Amino acid sequence: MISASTTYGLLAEFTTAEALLAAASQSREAGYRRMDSYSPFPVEGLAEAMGLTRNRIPVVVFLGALLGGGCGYFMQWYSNVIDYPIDVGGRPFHSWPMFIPITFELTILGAAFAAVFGMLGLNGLPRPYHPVFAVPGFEHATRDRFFLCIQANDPQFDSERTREFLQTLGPVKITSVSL
Amino acid sequence: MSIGSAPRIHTGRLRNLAAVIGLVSLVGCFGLALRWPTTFYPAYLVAYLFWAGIAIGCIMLLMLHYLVGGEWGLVLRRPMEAGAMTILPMAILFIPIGLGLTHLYPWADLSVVHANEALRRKSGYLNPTSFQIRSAGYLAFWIIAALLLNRWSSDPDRTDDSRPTIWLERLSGPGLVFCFLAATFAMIDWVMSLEPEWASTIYGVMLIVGHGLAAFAMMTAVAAFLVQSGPLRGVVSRETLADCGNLLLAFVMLWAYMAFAQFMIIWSGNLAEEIPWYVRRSRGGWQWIATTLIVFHFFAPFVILLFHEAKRRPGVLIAVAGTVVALHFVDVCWLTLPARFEPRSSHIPWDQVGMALVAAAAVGGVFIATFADRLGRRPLYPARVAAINTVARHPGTHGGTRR
Amino acid sequence: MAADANIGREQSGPPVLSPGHSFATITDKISAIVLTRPYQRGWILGFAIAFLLTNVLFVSVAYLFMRGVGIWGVNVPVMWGFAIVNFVWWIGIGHAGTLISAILLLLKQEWRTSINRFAEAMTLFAVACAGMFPLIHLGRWWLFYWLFPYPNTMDLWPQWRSPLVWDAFAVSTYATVSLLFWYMGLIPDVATLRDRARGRLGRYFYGFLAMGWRGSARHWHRYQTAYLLMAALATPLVVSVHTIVSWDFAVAIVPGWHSTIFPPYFVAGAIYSGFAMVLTLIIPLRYFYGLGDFITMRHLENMAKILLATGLLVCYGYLMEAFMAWYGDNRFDRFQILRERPRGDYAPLYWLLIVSNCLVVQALWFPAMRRRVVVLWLISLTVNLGMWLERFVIVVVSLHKDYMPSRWRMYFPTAWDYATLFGSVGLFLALLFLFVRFLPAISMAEMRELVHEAEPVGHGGDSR
Amino acid sequence: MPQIFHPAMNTVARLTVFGAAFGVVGTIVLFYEYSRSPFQTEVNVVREQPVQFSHEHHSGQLGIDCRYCHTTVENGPFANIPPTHTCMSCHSQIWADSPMLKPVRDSLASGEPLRWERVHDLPDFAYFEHGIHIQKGVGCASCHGRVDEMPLTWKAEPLTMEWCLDCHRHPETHLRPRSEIFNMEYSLPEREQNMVGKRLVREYGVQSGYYLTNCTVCHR
Repeated sequence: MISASTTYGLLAEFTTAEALLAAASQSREAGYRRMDSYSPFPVEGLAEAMGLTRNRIPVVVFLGALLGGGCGYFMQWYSNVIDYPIDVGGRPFHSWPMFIPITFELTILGAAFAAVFGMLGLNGLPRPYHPVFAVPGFEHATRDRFFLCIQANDPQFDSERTREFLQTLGPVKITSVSL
Repeated sequence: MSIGSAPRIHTGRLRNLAAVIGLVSLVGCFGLALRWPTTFYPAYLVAYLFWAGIAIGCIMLLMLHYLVGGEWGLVLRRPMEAGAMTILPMAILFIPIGLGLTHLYPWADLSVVHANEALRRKSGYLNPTSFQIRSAGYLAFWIIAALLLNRWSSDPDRTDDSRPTIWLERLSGPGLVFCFLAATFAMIDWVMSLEPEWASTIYGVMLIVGHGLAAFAMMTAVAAFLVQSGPLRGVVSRETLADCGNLLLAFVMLWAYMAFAQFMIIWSGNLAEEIPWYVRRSRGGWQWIATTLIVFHFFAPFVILLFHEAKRRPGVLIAVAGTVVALHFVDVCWLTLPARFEPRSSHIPWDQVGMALVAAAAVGGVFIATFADRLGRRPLYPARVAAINTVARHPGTHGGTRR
Repeated sequence: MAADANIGREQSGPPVLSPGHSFATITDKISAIVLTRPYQRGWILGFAIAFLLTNVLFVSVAYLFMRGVGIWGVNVPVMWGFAIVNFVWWIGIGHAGTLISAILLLLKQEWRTSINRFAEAMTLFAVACAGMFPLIHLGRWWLFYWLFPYPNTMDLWPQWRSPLVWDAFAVSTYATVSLLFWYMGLIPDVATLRDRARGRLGRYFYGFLAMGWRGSARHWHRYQTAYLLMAALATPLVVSVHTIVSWDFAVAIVPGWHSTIFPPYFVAGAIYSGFAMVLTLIIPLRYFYGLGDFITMRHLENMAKILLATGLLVCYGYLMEAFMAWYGDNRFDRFQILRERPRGDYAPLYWLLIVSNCLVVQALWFPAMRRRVVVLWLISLTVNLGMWLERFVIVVVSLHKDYMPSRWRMYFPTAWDYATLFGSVGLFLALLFLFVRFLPAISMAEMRELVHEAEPVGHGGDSR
Repeated sequence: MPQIFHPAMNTVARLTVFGAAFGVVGTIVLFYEYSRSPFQTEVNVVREQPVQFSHEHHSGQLGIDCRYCHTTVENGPFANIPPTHTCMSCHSQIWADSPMLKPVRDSLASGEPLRWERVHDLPDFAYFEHGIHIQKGVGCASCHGRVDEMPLTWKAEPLTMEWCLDCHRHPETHLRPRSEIFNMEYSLPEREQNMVGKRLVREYGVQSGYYLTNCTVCHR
């Protein structure tokens, strides 16, 4: 009845975080890889249950901090020592103690930009349109319901068998998401 | 887990060894004091400040723990209590400083005071009698605090009476306020007045944070060692260790913050009555000590403790915390010894540093003997079942959670 | 909370969230403030008053731009009048939000959850008010961008050795990072509002803000790490900002300013005034919107304790300043701190400051006082006043008697000074009213997490 | 729940993000370019003058020395604009009836000076002494360009502070012997210029770049 080419996936709805957690880990054990879960708050261990262990955010933030701080110090050193040394109050041109505050601020700024925009970028946001939004009742994903979606592009996906499998996890209901 | 299962350790050998080393070094100190008093007394002051600072730091950290809570306090409580108790022998070891005032402080020399108008003005505050009365007061206050902290804390292990814990919390608020004030003025009297013409408003806080950092680092190292070597393995979770690591990081940053705040303001002001303090400490070899402090007292621990895994490994924690403690000794040397340093003489008084190490062995022997004795007397953590559950309960995944 | 025997006590104390709430009730109750009962009479009245005051600000700033800073009471030598007093006051208030959000998050203090959003918004608006003052205080305000490095035809760079330039960087970084942190926290919540809004306009508005957030586990995974890291970054940042503000004073060698305790003591003062402002605002908010379930006595009591702790630190700063003024060898410092402040031209203000910052707050030692909401509110107002006076004393009293008696001069604020100050309060309140109206004042996602953590059995009979 | 946004909004959103990033960079670049463009600096822009005077004709073709009209260039702080009398010393004889020169004759008759539009106008907060520059070996053409090739006068250089500093930092790259000051065609290959320049710096007692870039050199 539904073909894989017009289907995004199958969406199972649960009422508790524990049920979703169990469903996610069982799906992974059953061999499904391309899936996602949706919850109104971060459920502890859910990402791990889905097989997500890598998180590049810390590296991105570290690089952002390095870039911000490095540029900050270089900017002050270059402009005060190389480009236009001006004697102010007899202080050395390379007044390193006085370069620290701005270096520090720019380190934080660089890291914060990296954290927020890195998070958005890696998450593929902004993405105002997404197939799952069309599912009736999905608005509860930001209120009190928990969803597991097995995507149609999973090699193991088969609309009938996957539906049966999801049925065994005890969802409230299962909806097919069309592209 | 029951009350009886909280592990104990046998510290008798360590206690005896430390006591022997301490006593032998004390005899050596006695000889040095007779032979080279002017060189020796500042060196003894360094050693005394280092160890007494850790004792005072333990008292204040304990009170802080009763005020804000946190799992770190459960793990560190027994070591901190043992550390606090060392203030008793420290009070006795203060006697040499009281005897050697004239070798230490310019204001203790009447002829100097008469010649100096500024010193005459403050002679009501800076004179041997009031110095000794004040010092006795600080020490008495800390001793009472240490005794109460130990006494009330030991009870919950034996009884279900929760009143001592409430007393501890009631004590800690005002206790911390007065302890902070006492420590501030102790640092002003004992260290800042080595250069009596110089004053800095942040000085007390800066030194207290330094001592607190050293105390916290030493107790963290002890706890991490107990985890690594066995008694606390499996009881203290990785996350609790990481809490200690994070607090150590915070303390290191706080220390650097205080030191930099004072440096920045005095360096930029460059006033004749302020800047000599830094001039003395940045010439004739002392600048390398200062650089060492920046790199190993701040930068290296800071970077290592940023790493997620490093804070969770007892071995790394021991190394980092141990470095911090060792560098704290260097810091105390840097703060204290250049006080009479003539910038043009262009060398660090290595003989004095050597004497400081002997004195540190003497005071440290007594400190460690007391510490080991106290630590061996009681179970290694306050073994209320509910409490220990909170330490051991949290699984590793709990780490990065928003709560 | 951890001290072992405390666990028993914690249960008997007020909880961080009243019992009986589920994911749905929390979501509904909080989003209802925005979606279903937006324009209540109280809101309209409050916003109208705030808006009026905001217009006072607009008028006085417009007049300032026409006539210049001569309309204020500033003179030589008191060149930093109300503008800088207000700046430091506002930026100090702007510290509590980040402190609550970031530091308490790092310390794993659950009670922060229901107040952090509001406190962050307060931070943003306070920083906006603060940032305005140095800007309009510039004689030629239209050249403010000279503070930032850009490739100009003069080949000139900002003077990196000046704390005023550090300040420009610190305040703008702080504003940016607070905005990012606040917005990041808002994303899941505006997604909730998007899904619950009934009108088309609301859906679009919140839909744009939510950027397509759908609560995916992958997204949460990165989101949480990023949020925690933001907290870790914001904590030293918040300390650095007021430290740099303190350097604006302390790096100069003006007696009364050049004191090494300034950095930590300014930071403590900032947190002190910030928490006072949070209490001042959140007590009425809690009352009028019926948020007693989320902002419980536990929150108020904890904030009262922080108020007391930071208040004591501030007093320690005063004590050290006074002691070192006597102990140290700088006679100008001695004159300034030991004579001018307590016995000089502005002595009544100094003593009022001591009473409101040091004496009144001691009442919070007593649990009975901490639990009396009205008393707490009055104390918070007193502290707000006291911290404003503190900045006045530091700025004006230190400046008005220069080294040379020929340059001694009193400073009297004009009507325009007062208009700008009260106008900025209006702007702050107006922005807060708009925030409460259009955005969720309590983080729903985090509250759901709190409910989730309270639910499962096995937490030792935890009744939350 | 129905979709709120059209699928195309995903693309729009991404474009907006990129647009914002490029917008910020673009604004900075635009600002940079604008402040150095003739819109701002008036380089190569001819000013409307009361009389269409050609330096190309007078100086280039006829070979009149600069100092014939600008008498104070060598010693005064200000390179003067000649009074009407200077013009009339020739133009009472040649082109005496030219309609183009009517304003000059009117000026002489009424005693009201011609209101020339200054082409090189430094801001009042910049202190500039013309004579010292000539004395230390700065040629006319270095700042004013090939005036002898300008039919109508325009600015050859932007006269921005960074342009001033360029020479104040490295005077040796621009100095020439005093004998060549008024030589419009003078130029040396770079290596030779540096050699000669360094010698002249010593000979003429020119201060080092460090002192020449002190604020108070120009802003007194």
